[in-house]
Amino acid sequence: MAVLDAFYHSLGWLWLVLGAGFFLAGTVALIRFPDVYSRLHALTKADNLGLGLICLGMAWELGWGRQSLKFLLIWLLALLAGSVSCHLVARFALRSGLGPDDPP
Amino acid sequence: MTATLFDALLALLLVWLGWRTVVSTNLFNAVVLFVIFGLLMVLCWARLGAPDVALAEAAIGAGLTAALLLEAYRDLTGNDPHHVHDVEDSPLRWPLAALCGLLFLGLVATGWQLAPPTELGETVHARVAESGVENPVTAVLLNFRGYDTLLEVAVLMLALLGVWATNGPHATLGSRQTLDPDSALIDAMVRLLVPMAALVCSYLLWAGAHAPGGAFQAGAVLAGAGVLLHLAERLQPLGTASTSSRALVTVGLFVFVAVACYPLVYGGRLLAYPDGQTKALIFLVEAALTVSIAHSLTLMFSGGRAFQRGRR
Amino acid sequence: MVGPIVTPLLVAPLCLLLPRRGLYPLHLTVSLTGLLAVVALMRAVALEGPLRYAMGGWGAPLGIDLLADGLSLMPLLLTALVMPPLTLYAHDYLDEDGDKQLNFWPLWYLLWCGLNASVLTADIFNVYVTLEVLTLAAVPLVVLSGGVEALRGAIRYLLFALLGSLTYLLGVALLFAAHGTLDMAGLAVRWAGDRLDAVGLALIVVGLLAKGAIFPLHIWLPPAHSAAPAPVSAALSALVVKVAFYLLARLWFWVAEPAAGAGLLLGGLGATAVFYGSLQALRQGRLKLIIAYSTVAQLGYLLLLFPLASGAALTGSLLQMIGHGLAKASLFLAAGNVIHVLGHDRVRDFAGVGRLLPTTWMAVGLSAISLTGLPPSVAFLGKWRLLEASFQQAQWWWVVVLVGGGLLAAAYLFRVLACAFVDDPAYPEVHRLPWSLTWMPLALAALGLLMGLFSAPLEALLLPGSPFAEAP
Amino acid sequence: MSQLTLYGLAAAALFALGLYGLLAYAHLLRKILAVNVMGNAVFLFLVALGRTDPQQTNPVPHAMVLTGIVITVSATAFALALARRLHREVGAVDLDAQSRRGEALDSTQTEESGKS
Repeated sequence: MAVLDAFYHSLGWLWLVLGAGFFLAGTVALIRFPDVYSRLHALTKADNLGLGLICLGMAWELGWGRQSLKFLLIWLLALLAGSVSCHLVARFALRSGLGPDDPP
Repeated sequence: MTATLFDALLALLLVWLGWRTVVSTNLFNAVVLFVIFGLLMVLCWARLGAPDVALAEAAIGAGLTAALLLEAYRDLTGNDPHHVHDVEDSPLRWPLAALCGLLFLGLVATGWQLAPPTELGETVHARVAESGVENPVTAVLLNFRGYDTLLEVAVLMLALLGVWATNGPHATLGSRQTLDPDSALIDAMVRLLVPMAALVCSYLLWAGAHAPGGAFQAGAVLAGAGVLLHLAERLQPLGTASTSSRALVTVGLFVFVAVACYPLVYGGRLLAYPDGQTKALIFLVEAALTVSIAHSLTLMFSGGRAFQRGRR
Repeated sequence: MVGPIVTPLLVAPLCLLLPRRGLYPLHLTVSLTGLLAVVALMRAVALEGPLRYAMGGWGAPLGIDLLADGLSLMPLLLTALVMPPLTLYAHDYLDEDGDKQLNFWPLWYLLWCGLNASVLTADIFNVYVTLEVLTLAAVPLVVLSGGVEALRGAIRYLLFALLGSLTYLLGVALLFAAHGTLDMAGLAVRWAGDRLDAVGLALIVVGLLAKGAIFPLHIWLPPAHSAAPAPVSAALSALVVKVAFYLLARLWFWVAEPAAGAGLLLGGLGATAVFYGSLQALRQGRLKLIIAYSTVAQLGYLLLLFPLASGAALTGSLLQMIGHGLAKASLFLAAGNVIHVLGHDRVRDFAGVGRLLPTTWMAVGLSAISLTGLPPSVAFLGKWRLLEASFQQAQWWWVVVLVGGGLLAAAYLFRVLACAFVDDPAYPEVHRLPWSLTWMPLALAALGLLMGLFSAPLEALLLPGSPFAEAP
Repeated sequence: MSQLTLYGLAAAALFALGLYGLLAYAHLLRKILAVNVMGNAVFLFLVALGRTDPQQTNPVPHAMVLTGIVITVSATAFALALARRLHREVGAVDLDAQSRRGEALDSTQTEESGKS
């Protein structure tokens, strides 16, 4: 049984590391990409996925229960907020005549 | 060991953010850095074992103050967000910096070997049972030191009266270039978030007695929903401060003062809740406080103009 | 004991809802209950000595206590005497703009509640909350008059007040870190006088100096007090800045045992305030600015209490506080009358005003007597006690400050009074003002003189609870 | 290096920074930001004091800080309303004496943003 637990925990750690990796990718993208739209694109996608993985990793450690459901709720709310704000920023940028690749 | 490392990192990050907020040349950066500073503060309170304060800081400090600051930033820089505001600081910069550095060294020199005082903490924990609520912070806030909270609610009302005094209950603010109201996404978000905020608010209100939560946190969450509704044009701002909105603002203070004076009727002391009904009375006071806090904070965000339902 | 705090607190939300016409009986009830409560409290303290009221029945370290003793009764009495005439004056002075009225009365009553609460509390964190109530009630009142100058003055006032209260709060945090209790009596017992206490006290003193607009940190007072409407600037100058002095005296003598040199420093600040304020008042063109700078000067006298730490000095500074409060309130109301009638307050063009507003100028004369410290007034008694104390302590240089300040005060006030004797055909007949506008300034100034004659019971009240109880 | 010393140091540094920000800069929004930083610094010190031992924390500083946060947000909201009113009336964003008319400021802004 101990092996299964060890494997179980290491899987948990794997999610956390992957999540952190996606956050790192998102931040690097934020710095590297030239214009608003690609930055928005990278930021929203990478961070949402990263957050999802971290929430999964945390819930993984706690097993089924109320806490894990709360983590799921956190992720869904963050998804909602992230996507709506991304949509608004993009629309505002488009409205104020920002072309695809001129700097913000 | 890793805990102190994390604390050291967090403290260092806080100081760096504070420094950048104060000295950054671009004003918009300063405001955004301050919002991040507020969010890190929430993490700091949680780290220091203060869930109530973390909740309040998240809802009020990081949430509402950020909304107020961004709104003020847009007003003060003439409505074009790309405006780079160069900073012209005062000539006597260096003597002031030296003075503040001296103050910092003085504070560090005095407070170096401080040990946290434990005696008052024990007395509070020992007597929480008599206070009628289990959560020690709510017990201190509404029962042991209820007088502080009574005056603090007066301060909140004063701030709103101040905003009315500056803008005048009828004054209309500058041109409001708010969100484009007819986009479907906002409708969906508002229809989902506002009921959830109301749910979280009522949970926080009820949980205040035995777990971290309480009137201020609940009121602030509801105020967040109010701000969202206001930005999304769901609340069509009224011209005059209607009597109903004025009544809503005063209900919290009124109920609290009435409950505080209730024991005076039969010879008790001010704010000494009668033994049997402490928990019920505290909940009544907290409910009234939540309503008037939420209403006051939303009104403060909208520049003091009252609301009624329906689109602009 | 709790009456003076709770009545205005209950009335404030009411004013927000009641129509303007219904407010007059409200003003009378609050004024009367306030006065009666303070008189009853004074009689109780005279009989049984200092009273301690445990809020919520919890007792000192856990809950918050209220303390009523000789020292806290003086500002309480001053508020109970000055606020009712100001309220009646404001009721007629502000009647033209309905919208302004809507906001004025709740702010006014919460200011009243803050004044009473900050003077009675015996808990240093609660002092921070009451100071915030005072600031956030006073600043909107300054803004209400609507001008850009009032707006600028109010913003400067708010920023200074926030700086002051945050420095004060840091001092409170340091003392709490050192001793673990927030109650003044507990702190007095545990006061160790080590470096931590000294820095905590220093921060608290700096915070209160900023709040009380005492010399180096007074920059916000003249623009704010001169731009505010007359009854508001009267309340601010006569009462709100006194609270900071009261708290300074309370923490300095009742709680801490500060080093001897520190008292001299504050005395020096007071002396420079007297001379700087008086010289500035001489230079000003507008009446309200003269009176505002005169406040900065007169606050300097109160600071002489700290180097001369004795019973006589305590009685002297408190009587001077009461005398100055009454005289300053009547002066600002008189200035309000002049602006109400002439539309401006430039002293150069005051020719013939004596004929135009006889009772107002009589009030200016009487309050000038008080401010310069001439015999019948309470302020004279206060200065006399301070002179007595400086002779006893053989610190004769404070005598120079007291007498010199009196002369300078006479200089800038008689410059204003002289206009009454210049006749001007343009204003032949007496101008009719509503009854409260004419008689309130006179009532306040006369009270300042009458109390000089009957101040024996006040002095007897002062000494029992104070640390100087044994010294005469 | 207990938590109290760490966060106490951070609080002292933030207080000094906030004081510097409040005194050194003329722009009103910067001053209000600096006041908030100072307030948060004092609250950080207070809650750090409440951390007696890992299991049990002293709730009194927490209640004090809760009251402080609400007071700070009220004061900030009021100060921002004043600053916006000053900008609307006079177009000035700082307190120096000469009150520049609104148009004068806007003209510099337009040509400034045009240039950048």
